[in-house]
Amino acid sequence: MQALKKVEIILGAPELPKLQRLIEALGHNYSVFHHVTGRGDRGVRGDDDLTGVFTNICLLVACRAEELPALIEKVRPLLKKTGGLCLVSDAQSVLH
Amino acid sequence: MQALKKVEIILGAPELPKLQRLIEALGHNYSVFHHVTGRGDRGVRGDDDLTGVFTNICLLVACRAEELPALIEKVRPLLKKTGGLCLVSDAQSVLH
Amino acid sequence: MQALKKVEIILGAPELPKLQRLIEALGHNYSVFHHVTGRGDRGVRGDDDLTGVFTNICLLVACRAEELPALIEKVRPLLKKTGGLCLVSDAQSVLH
Amino acid sequence: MNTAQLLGNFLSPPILFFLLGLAATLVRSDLELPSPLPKILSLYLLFSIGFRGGMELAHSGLTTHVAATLGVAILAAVAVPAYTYFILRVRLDPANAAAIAATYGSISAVTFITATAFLDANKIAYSGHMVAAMALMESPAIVVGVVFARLAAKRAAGGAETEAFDWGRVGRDAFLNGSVFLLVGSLLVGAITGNRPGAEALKPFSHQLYAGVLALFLLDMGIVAARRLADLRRAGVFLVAFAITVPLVNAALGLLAARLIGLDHGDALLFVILCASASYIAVPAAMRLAIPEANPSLYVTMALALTFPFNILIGIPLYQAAVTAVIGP
Amino acid sequence: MNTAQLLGNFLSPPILFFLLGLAATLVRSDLELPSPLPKILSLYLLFSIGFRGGMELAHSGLTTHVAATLGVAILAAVAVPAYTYFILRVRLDPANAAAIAATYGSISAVTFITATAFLDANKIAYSGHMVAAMALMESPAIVVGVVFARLAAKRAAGGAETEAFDWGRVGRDAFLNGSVFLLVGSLLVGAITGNRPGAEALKPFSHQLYAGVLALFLLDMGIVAARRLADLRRAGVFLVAFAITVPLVNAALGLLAARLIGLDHGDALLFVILCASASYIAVPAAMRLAIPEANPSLYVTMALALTFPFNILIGIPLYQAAVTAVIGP
Amino acid sequence: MNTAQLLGNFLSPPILFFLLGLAATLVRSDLELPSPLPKILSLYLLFSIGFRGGMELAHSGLTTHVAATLGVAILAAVAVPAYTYFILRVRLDPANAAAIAATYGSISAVTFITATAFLDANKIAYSGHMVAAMALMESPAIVVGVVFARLAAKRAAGGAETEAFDWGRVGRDAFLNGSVFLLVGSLLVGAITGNRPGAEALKPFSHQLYAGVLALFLLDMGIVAARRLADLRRAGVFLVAFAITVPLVNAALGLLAARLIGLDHGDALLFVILCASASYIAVPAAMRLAIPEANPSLYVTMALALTFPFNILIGIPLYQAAVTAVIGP
Ligand SMILES: Nc1ncnc2c1ncn2[C@@H]1O[C@H](COP(=O)(O)O)[C@@H](O)[C@H]1O
Ligand SMILES: Nc1ncnc2c1ncn2[C@@H]1O[C@H](COP(=O)(O)O)[C@@H](O)[C@H]1O
Ligand SMILES: Nc1ncnc2c1ncn2[C@@H]1O[C@H](COP(=O)(O)O)[C@@H](O)[C@H]1O
Ligand code: NA
Ligand code: NA
Ligand code: NA
Repeated sequence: MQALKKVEIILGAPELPKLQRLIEALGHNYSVFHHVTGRGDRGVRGDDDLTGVFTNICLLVACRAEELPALIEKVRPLLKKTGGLCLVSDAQSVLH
Repeated sequence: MQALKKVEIILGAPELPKLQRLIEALGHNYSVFHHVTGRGDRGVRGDDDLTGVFTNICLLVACRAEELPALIEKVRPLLKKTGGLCLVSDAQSVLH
Repeated sequence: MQALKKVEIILGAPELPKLQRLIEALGHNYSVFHHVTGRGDRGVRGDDDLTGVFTNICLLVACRAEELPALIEKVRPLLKKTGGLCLVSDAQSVLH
Repeated sequence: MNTAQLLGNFLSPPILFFLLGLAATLVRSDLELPSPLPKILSLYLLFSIGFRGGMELAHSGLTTHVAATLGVAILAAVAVPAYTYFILRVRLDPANAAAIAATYGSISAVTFITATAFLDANKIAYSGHMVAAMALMESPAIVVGVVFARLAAKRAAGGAETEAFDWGRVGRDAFLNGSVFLLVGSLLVGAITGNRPGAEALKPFSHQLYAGVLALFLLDMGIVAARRLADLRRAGVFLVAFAITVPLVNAALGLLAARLIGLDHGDALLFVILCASASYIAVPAAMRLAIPEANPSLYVTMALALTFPFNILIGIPLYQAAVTAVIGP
Repeated sequence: MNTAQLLGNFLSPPILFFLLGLAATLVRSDLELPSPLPKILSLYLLFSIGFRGGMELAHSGLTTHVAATLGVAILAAVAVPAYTYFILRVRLDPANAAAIAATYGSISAVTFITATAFLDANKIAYSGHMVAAMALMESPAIVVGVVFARLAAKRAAGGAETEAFDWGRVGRDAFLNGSVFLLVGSLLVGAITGNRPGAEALKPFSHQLYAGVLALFLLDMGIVAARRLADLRRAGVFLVAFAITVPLVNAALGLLAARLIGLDHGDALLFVILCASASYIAVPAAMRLAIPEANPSLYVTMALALTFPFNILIGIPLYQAAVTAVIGP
Repeated sequence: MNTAQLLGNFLSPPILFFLLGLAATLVRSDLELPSPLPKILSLYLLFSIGFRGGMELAHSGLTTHVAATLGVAILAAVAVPAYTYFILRVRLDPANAAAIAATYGSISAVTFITATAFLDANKIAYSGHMVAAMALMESPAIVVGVVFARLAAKRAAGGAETEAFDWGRVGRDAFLNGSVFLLVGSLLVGAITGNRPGAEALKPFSHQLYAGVLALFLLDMGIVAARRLADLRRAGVFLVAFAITVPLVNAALGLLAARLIGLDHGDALLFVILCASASYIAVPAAMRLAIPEANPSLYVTMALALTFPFNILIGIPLYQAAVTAVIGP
């Protein structure tokens, strides 16, 4: 098992392409959970899904601790601009 | 970065409105992952989705440690009544 | 509250039945998040969903620490064969 | 009922798609309708049957005959859960007995629609107000079931008032339940607009697609019903017998009532099938909230994996033979 | 407009399904169309209206009359956001003023489709090129809104160039936005293939189902609009008044323009409804990206919970009465 | 093939919607069909083509001519993956060679349906049993591919028996694969009920909507194919050439076989298109499980981004010209 940082980023669905590009540029793999609704400081999201632009996604990146600062530096402006949540926690990855 | 508690609550989908009301009353923000299936002590859920009432949702709240007890106190009766899972773990939130 | 290990397994959707059988055989409960897309060493998954076979699922098991090794031993061959990610972290479960 | 009738029912597209779905699960094909397609199809069916029935109603109007039919329908929807509850209590705790009683007291819209497709294929007429009867039979059993469960809980608590109970919510779950609401609402829209320009424009969607959508939905029902078969072991002999016998008894009672109020062949068959059918959509949606202690792998499985296949495979031609004998062709 | 006309509009299936949706939320039924069904229905409606309009266009061809109509349409789509922005700035910050101005400068395809269903039910003719007019009116207001927002941001930054702004992206969001692209694309396909074999085969799907799909979509619109009603308090009196008054003003201006270029009754009504309607699909999708500072619970709520119901419930018959008075039956 | 024919194909709604989808991705519009709509549309198409073909079959019956066609179809479905495997081995490892061979040995139902829409638009007759031929050509190539991959793995392991291999599962993946099962099942239901009352009722759903659904599905195929274009660089010149040349060779072989067994113009064209087409639904679903080592961004991309567009844009009119030359109009 390898110690990793688990980064979970919740953002508006229209931001996903930008976020993906940014994370791919850093060379990370990732997973995306779709159709996440929620309530934040900017109101309720996803209650009415006429267009899909008002739902969130949750993107998960497992990366090494030393890669974390660069990732966060990239994600922060996006969060600042459109709102969202970014949680970091510790995890062990099963090697295979 | 700010240290937070990450609370994940898995419950039957029909319970969601009640859970939302309860969490909004405490003033928390949250995110909801939809269409979660599963197996628990009360059997398999979501294998056959004729109505949607037999799938679960997963609701995520990131809150401060001191807010945790009040949240758990509110959620526990719901879990007791209809089953489900509530996991609490540590996380750091990226400030923005 | 009870200390548990939280195991998250991201795998290709067609592997789900096999994974479920394996986890049920060990007697664990679990939850499944569907329609997870992602990028890994084996390329991008879920970008084009004509069949659903190229999306991932994320299966979550909360189990006791002593049950972890057996679970990992079972999951590892599947990960080796078809790729994926298995993260383990610490959590507290709310008793009810 | 002779073999030709039975075969004639078997060899219709809806039934064959149901069997195809059963087969898919049994041979372990990975065929499945992706979520939320099943729910979309069932919403469509409720919309379609409601709107079509409403339009028919607009053409025929409300007569005393119609009123009598609706009255008897409500009566049946109250009586069936009441008598079955006591039978079920012989073996089960109050929560499960109440949930199963509600399941069999209410109706299955898809069974009803399958029966109308059967009548259509055999060119037998039936009335639009039978849809209204169906709509009225969905909810009462839910209320009856919850009342029984509450009374038992109170008695168990020694007469002391248990945790405050939200009757408003029970009413909402019974009468404002998504599927009940859509059915009744579509019926009303159809009834109001049936004789006006504008309703015709919906027909290609509401009238012409329903047989095809029904076939696809039954494919999914077959897949799901077969998955549930494994749960039948848990249900036990008593409940398996219940799931076949009670529909037959209810069908007989329904036929008697149909005879008494003078229903025609087509309407009588539909009324019989309503009495015989058990709910696996509206009632579970309500029970999940109102009686969470009850075990869905009992009440859903019985309705879905036993009573539903029995009714559409054997019930419809059997009941038709009985209707022919008692009421005439 | 007399009561019969108003009632005639109310008693049509699309409107009644909208009211049914409103009722569902207000009585707290749990009825809802599961995601992504609403999006699927709206994609279908854009495809259908585009393709049908394109086929009509293929039959009628491009005349100077058509060109005049399209020119006036573009003019309206630029003028409306421009004048409303300044009204809105009286009370609002630039970002919100720009987003709301764009919302009212653009159009609502569903309002337009509801109006065509109204014309169909009343057997009033209208031209295929009105769909082209609609398509042309979707995007300009988005660009206008973003320009205003940018100018204000620049002024706030003291004329200093703020963070580099991606105008290509604004254009993409305005003109290549999923819903605009599908509408325009379907229109082109319809226009190209309208006179060729092969297009006929699509008609059962593209032409015959649309009234039914519209009814289901309006059911969902009702549910969603009623959910948004609570947000109206936050909007305040000024914006509530705006959401009713501005459509009326735009309708009047549209009617004048229709008169000037000599539109027929049907086309005039459609042009008026385009001017009066506000976007809650294409514009929010673009604003969310281009002006993220603007608050969707203002601009979406106004368009969805006020202007949309007002237009389809009262607006259509009201505008028709005005069209009859000014242009003739 | 002259320019008029090519243009006639290009200017049909299905092809134009495919091009619209390509364009959407290339201009970076955010248009997309939300998951699981593409899967729903493809399930519908399999259901529709199966059921319609089955009904045709019920009317025409099983003759020796039909049997000969089906026999040749199976032969082709075994021979093509066998010969292509050896060509592919020149450059590729066994797993990828086997997966690509299976891809080109199997067929694409959507290409077939597009060809039937082309025939319908040009009022050229074809037989229901061609659908049965298609159904029979889906699975054999999967088995052949897996056999080759297994033999190679065994040889690599020095003849020693590698990990126990579940042949039952391969059979299930090949023959009970969701899409194969639905196609065959619908074919059977159509064949059984084609001459009975009840099947007619499905026609508005099964027969009349398919052209429209196909258009929408091709829109999505265009979006997806264009996204895959970037992967072509990874595929390399050899595979790109393979993805165009092999279909042409297979088409020629298919045309020869069609001539030998005396197929009519319409049936011959369909048989040729079956031989020329490559699977991107059934085979990937099976390969993902049976040969997980193979790289989907090779086999899916080749079938989806090269062979599919080639076949529907240029192949259909080209093959038709060849059929006219060899078999007559
Ligand atoms: N404390 C929180 N816990 C969980 N999810 C959150 C939290 N705060 C924000 N979110 C999610 O992030 C989205 C945007 O938040 P905001 O930018 O605060 O409006 C919300 O719609 C939620 O889905
Ligand atoms: N140990 C567990 N790990 C993950 N999910 C669980 C676990 N236990 C229960 N769940 C989830 O909670 C739901 C209800 O559980 P239960 O009340 O035990 O039937 C299940 O359907 C699962 O989705
Ligand atoms: N570092 C990571 N972080 C998050 N998800 C990952 C990561 N690596 C792999 N995945 C997920 O696991 C799937 C399979 O990965 P792979 O086997 O590396 O192709 C990917 O499609 C992702 O969904
Ligand atoms: Na009943
Ligand atoms: Na407007
Ligand atoms: Na082939």
